[in-house]
Amino acid sequence: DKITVAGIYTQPIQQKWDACLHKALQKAADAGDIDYVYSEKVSNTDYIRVLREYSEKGVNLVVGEAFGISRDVRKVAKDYPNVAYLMGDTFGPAGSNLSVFDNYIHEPCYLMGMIAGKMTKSNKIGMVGGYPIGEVNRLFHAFMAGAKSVNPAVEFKVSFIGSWYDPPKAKEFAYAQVEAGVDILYAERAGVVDAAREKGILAFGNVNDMNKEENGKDVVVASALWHMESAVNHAISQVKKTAFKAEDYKEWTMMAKGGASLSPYYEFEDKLPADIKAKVAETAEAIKAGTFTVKINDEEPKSTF
Amino acid sequence: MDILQLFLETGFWVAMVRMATPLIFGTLGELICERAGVVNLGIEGIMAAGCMGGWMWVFLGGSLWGGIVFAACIGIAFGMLHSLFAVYLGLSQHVSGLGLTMLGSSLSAFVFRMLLPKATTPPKIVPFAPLDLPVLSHIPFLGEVVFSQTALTLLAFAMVIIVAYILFKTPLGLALRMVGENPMAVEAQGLSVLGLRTAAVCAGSAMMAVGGAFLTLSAFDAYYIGMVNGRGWICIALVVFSSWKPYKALLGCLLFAAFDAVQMRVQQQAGMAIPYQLYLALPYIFSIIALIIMSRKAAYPKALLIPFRKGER
Amino acid sequence: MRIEPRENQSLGRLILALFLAVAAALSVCSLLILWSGASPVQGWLLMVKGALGSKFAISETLTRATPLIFTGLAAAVAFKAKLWNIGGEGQFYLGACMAILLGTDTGLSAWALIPWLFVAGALAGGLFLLVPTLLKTHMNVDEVVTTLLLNFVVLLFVNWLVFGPWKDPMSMGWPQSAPVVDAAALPVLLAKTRLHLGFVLGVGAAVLVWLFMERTVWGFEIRAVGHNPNASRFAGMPVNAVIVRTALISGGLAAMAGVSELLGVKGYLTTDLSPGFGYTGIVVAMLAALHPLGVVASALFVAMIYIGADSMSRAINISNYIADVTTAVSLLAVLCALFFTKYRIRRG
Amino acid sequence: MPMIKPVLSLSNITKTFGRVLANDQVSLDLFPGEIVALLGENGAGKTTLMSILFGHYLADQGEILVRGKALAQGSPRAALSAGVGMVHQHFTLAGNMSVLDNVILGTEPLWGLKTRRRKACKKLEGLMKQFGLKVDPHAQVSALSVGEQQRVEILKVLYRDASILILDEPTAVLTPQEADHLFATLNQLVKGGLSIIFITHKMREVMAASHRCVVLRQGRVVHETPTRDTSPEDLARHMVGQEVEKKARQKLIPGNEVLSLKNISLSGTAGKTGLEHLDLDLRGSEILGIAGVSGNGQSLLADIICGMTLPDKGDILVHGSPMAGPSPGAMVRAGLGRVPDDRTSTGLIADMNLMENMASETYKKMPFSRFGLLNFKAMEKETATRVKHFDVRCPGLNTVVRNLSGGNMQKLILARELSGKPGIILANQPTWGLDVGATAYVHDRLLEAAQNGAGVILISEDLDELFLVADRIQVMSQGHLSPAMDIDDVDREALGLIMAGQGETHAH
Ligand SMILES: Nc1ncnc2c1ncn2[C@@H]1O[C@H](COP(=O)(O)OP(=O)(O)OP(=O)(O)O)[C@@H](O)[C@H]1O
Ligand SMILES: Nc1ncnc2c1ncn2[C@@H]1O[C@H](COP(=O)(O)OP(=O)(O)OP(=O)(O)O)[C@@H](O)[C@H]1O
Ligand SMILES: [Mg+2]
Ligand SMILES: [Mg+2]
Repeated sequence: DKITVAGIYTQPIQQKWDACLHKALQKAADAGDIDYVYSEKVSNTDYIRVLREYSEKGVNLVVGEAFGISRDVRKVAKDYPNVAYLMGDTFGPAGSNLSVFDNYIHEPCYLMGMIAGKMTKSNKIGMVGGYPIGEVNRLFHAFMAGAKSVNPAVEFKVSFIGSWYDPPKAKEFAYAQVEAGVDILYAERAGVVDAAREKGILAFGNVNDMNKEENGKDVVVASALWHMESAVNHAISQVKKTAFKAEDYKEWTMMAKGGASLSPYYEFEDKLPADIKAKVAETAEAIKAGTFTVKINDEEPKSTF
Repeated sequence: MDILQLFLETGFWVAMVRMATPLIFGTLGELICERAGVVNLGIEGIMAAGCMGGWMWVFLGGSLWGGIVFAACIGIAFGMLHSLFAVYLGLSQHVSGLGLTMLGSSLSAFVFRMLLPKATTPPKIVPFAPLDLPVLSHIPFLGEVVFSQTALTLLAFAMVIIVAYILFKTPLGLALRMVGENPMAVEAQGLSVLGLRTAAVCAGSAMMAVGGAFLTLSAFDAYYIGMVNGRGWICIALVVFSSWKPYKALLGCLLFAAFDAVQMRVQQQAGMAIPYQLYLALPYIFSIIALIIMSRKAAYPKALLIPFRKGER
Repeated sequence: MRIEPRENQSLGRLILALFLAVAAALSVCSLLILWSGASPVQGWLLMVKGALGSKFAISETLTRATPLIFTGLAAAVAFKAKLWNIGGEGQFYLGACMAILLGTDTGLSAWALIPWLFVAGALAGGLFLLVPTLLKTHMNVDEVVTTLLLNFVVLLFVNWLVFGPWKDPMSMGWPQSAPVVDAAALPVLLAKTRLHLGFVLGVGAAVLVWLFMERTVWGFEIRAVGHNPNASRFAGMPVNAVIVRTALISGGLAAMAGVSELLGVKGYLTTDLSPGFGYTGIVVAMLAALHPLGVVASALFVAMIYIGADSMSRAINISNYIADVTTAVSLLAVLCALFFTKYRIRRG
Repeated sequence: MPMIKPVLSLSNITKTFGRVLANDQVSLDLFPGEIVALLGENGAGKTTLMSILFGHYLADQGEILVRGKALAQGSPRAALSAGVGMVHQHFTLAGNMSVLDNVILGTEPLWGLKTRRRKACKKLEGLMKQFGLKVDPHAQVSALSVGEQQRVEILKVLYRDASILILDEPTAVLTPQEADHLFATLNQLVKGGLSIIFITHKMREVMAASHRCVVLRQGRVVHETPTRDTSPEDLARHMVGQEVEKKARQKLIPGNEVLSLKNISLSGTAGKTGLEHLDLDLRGSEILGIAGVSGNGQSLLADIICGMTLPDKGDILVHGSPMAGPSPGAMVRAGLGRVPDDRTSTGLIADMNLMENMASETYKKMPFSRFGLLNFKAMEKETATRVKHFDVRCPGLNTVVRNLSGGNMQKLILARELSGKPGIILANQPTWGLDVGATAYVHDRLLEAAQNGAGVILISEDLDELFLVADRIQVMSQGHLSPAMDIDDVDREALGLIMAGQGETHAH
């Protein structure tokens, strides 16, 4: 039997974060597991109404974001005990039916940082992000930590474009970093890869596989991938079994449970030095095995040169 | 690195000109409308529609220049709507404009979603390539800053000259300016007030849409919903800043883009204790300051915002 | 073809025109619904249901209308004096900021606190609008542009606040301020809905503004200055003072929208507290022909269309951008309809 | 001239605005080489008729033939290309543009690659020389005096080589000399084959310049006669429908000094003459006329007395005590009644109704408001009384003032300014554009005020007017004010010379 799942996104579904949820749910729908409906670009003011409307309509599971509206989401969840909620949130799970997740893909970011640290010739690495929120900050810090671990001499430039959504602007920021001597870019936002391509330098992707999806061939060495499939599928199966509980899905977005991974190197497979590839593989195993932990640091990162 | 050194870098100047390009189109477009006495607050939406439409044209197999023309056509369509409401019926220019902004932004998102329902990663096209002109592109500095941009940037510069020429040297331009000063004077000389205003609004809107299309066909290669991101509003400010003069408008666009480029470079300096939001705010704050300096005696078109209805006084 | 003013205006014609306008707008949107493969008739019914079909729907419509009434009034008052305040959005956020500044760490009781927050918010919004206003009156700087640009500046300022000094340590890093104390929360009018006291305050404000504009000496001055500043000056009115007063009122009203939204709906400050209420307020005011009571009606109308269309998009599962499209088209259609109640088109 | 075919014939033109029947079956012929004067009270439908001819308005009924061919209606372009040119009553000029721009607009094909400015300028200068209408082609129109602007309007038509000329109150703001000059010009044009219709309220001009008169009343042609067979009194009777009696001043004994300006100076702004060392003394029960060609500083003088502008130097004494901070409000409080020259944009708030305009100076005071609240009942009552007393004709007290005719607007202003029995009155060009009846009415009121003890300053370019009502006269010329002369001691010619800046500044 099918259940109905609703996605509620505060950004258009091209925004990578929401795209990741959307794609996972869409995959489940294509597989015939669920009926899937969604609303995108729902402002926070409207979010609660939309949430209540779906809940009222009797969807079985709602997947979405509670960032900034955690309190109200908890109220709604309480009002509809028969609906399961899996929400991106910084707070913990609540009640009987509100599970939370966040994207913890800092681990593959650390791995990418290691490669970047080795590949940079100028010892200068640039990073362009949207806003300095925790979700972004921790990725930047992990990336920097990874790079430092193999090359203590690297320095970083950090920029925030002040929008989730302005690729031309992200591109301009990236250009400015390249002018300042950066020869590797971490592309937290769309637009950065294009700058790297035009300037003939390398880049690392974020959330989705930018080598394949954002015209990153020969530019994007690897991307830190976020997979919501395992988390979403877990939630769906729990709902189907009527065993859905309030849980923290944090682990489901980390490497050990397949929620995050480092993308393949594709054409860079042969261009990367063997020793660093080996070291990355080794660290990845250690992370998965739980013997190595990448530190989570949500502080706003700053340029170091 | 200190700020002065920044101005020695060619890259800074290149960035300035590149970032100014969509603003130049938008500002000139708005300037033409306002010279004819019609404020077009639809600019943000028209840019969004041009941004999406031009890209979609190319994505569906059309040529790049075809995309530009298509975007211009979309702009004209919106311009006609604005003319219908604000010129022919003489309704509030503010409401019509804001309504069109709402319509343009949401309709382009809707159409994009209908045509590409599955697109999560926005698909890409091959955008305009930077020019490599025989001699011009190799002039030191200038070659890089101006002549190695894409063709659209050169078009924008050309438009400044063309618009200035038309406005101030041709009979049509005289009529356009006059219709923004006193429509009765135009009517009394046997010209059609409504026709001239419609023409101006359509031409201006077409330029706005092309400015939008620059974002997806030159500055970037994919369409994102919400990508115009307030650039249209900036253009409105720049028109006032320019005292409705094309060359000053160009100057204003370059200046604004320069603030933006400076902001980007200063923000990422190490040891910057100042929050990045302040840098992002700099272009706006400097625009206001520049406006204060410029507009002591700004003479705006006298008939701006005033509808003309034949047989009424 | 020519346009002629009508001699008389009848209520029947007004209602008919509004009805036709909405029908026309919906038919345009039907094309979009058809395109997506759904049935337009069903779509319309769902729209009505989504906006008015249940207690919840009605409460949501009224909740959304609440800030629009305030921002609509703000625009109406300013535009009456031909002070083109496009900065409602910025003043909205400043009002919200004041509510946080004074409402998070206080022991005042609700009776004292809520009025105090509204007054303080209004003051902040009003004083803020004073900057572009004084630039206009004393230095001839166009206020459309300054108020517009200051919106961006305020938003970045709020951004800085919630990312920096005001970031709630309890928010786990998410950029939002600490919530106001419980005493500051506006009472909910209908259980299990978001409809709050702000709606009543908004309607009350509309009535007060109406009386103020029509019945008081100050309102008279505002209208006179708006119609003709030169003649007003000649008649001995203190034109600049009148404009300054208008700015205080207009900025204050827009800021009250922010206070009401923050105290009534959200409780704390984020950068997405307003999905453009300041801008929509302009449209609301213009639809109401700047009449304060009309503002209430047009705010309700805009809210209804938006909520209805948004809900419909989910019910028939088409892209929810249709809500904005429908709102925009309805707005333009109603604008035309109002035109045809005042004018007619004659051939020849 | 029965066998000559008319160049222009209007037949059975009917036009309604809402309920107002502006033109009612009007027929009118114009023959080659003829000057027709179109007369009528304010609101009689003259402008409407001419606007229909020129295509601004569409007639409900009727036909227009130009040289036997039907003229497409509702199209100024068609009218222009049929050789019809119109000088509008309300200027159709863009103030921010140069004279040349205003003149050449629309005279070249729109799609031309370049405006032929130099050639146009040459042609324009030729016309100026030929007809003695001097203005700087490159000056901004807003920097010109009203008289000069009027010249530009006329030049616009001449530039287009029109063969049928319509002039709607072309002399309303011209000095007598300028007017005489204009009519000389028109005569010259007529000899060259033009035909002219002109509208005026000044009988002197009708008698001097026209061949035929057509009188409209309430939209109908009520009288048509060759000019030589009629007299001003006769025409006035037909216009108004009854006898118009002109009151002239009586010699009164002047009272105390109520207003004096001492050594007032104000530097001029771009294109406008400043004021230099003005002295002026006004006593009660007298009317002091300020004569002068417009553009010589009268408007600045008026602005200073109204409180709208502060002088750079000098003192203003009201009832003997100096004004501390002159402002419009202070002047109102000091008991000045001020009638500005610009009714629609300074004197009245055109988009507000009669009551509101009546209250616009004293709204804070008792009958109009109490405790900051407007008192509509009292407002209505007070306005109704004043409107009745001053014979303001209007559809209702709630009508916006924009819909009143110029004459009624002026009466409304008088009602507001004179009801408070001010001791000092400034009237700046109070009869511009008013019909004979209304003009007589305004004079009557000013005389009455003087009789009641008020001191009146009357700024006017119309010497007839000044000779009719003023007791003493001063002449304004290039920012200087001549000493006061008793009206009985001066003659027209001498005054004309002083106005032109050539006469002696000192009479006697
Ligand atoms: N645009 C208009 N809209 C409505 N009514 C008008 C309009 N223009 C003129 N009228 C009406 O037509 C009548 C005639 O007006 P018109 O302007 O022709 O008078 P006029 O003879 O030119 O007066 P004046 O001597 O004051 O210039 C007026 O009484 C007025 O009611
Ligand atoms: N917009 C309008 N609507 C209705 N009636 C109008 C309008 N404009 C003018 N009128 C009418 O036109 C008539 C004449 O107006 P007009 O402006 O020609 O008067 P006027 O005496 O010529 O003014 P002035 O002397 O200031 O030029 C008035 O009776 C007035 O009622
Ligand atoms: Mg007239
Ligand atoms: Mg007149």
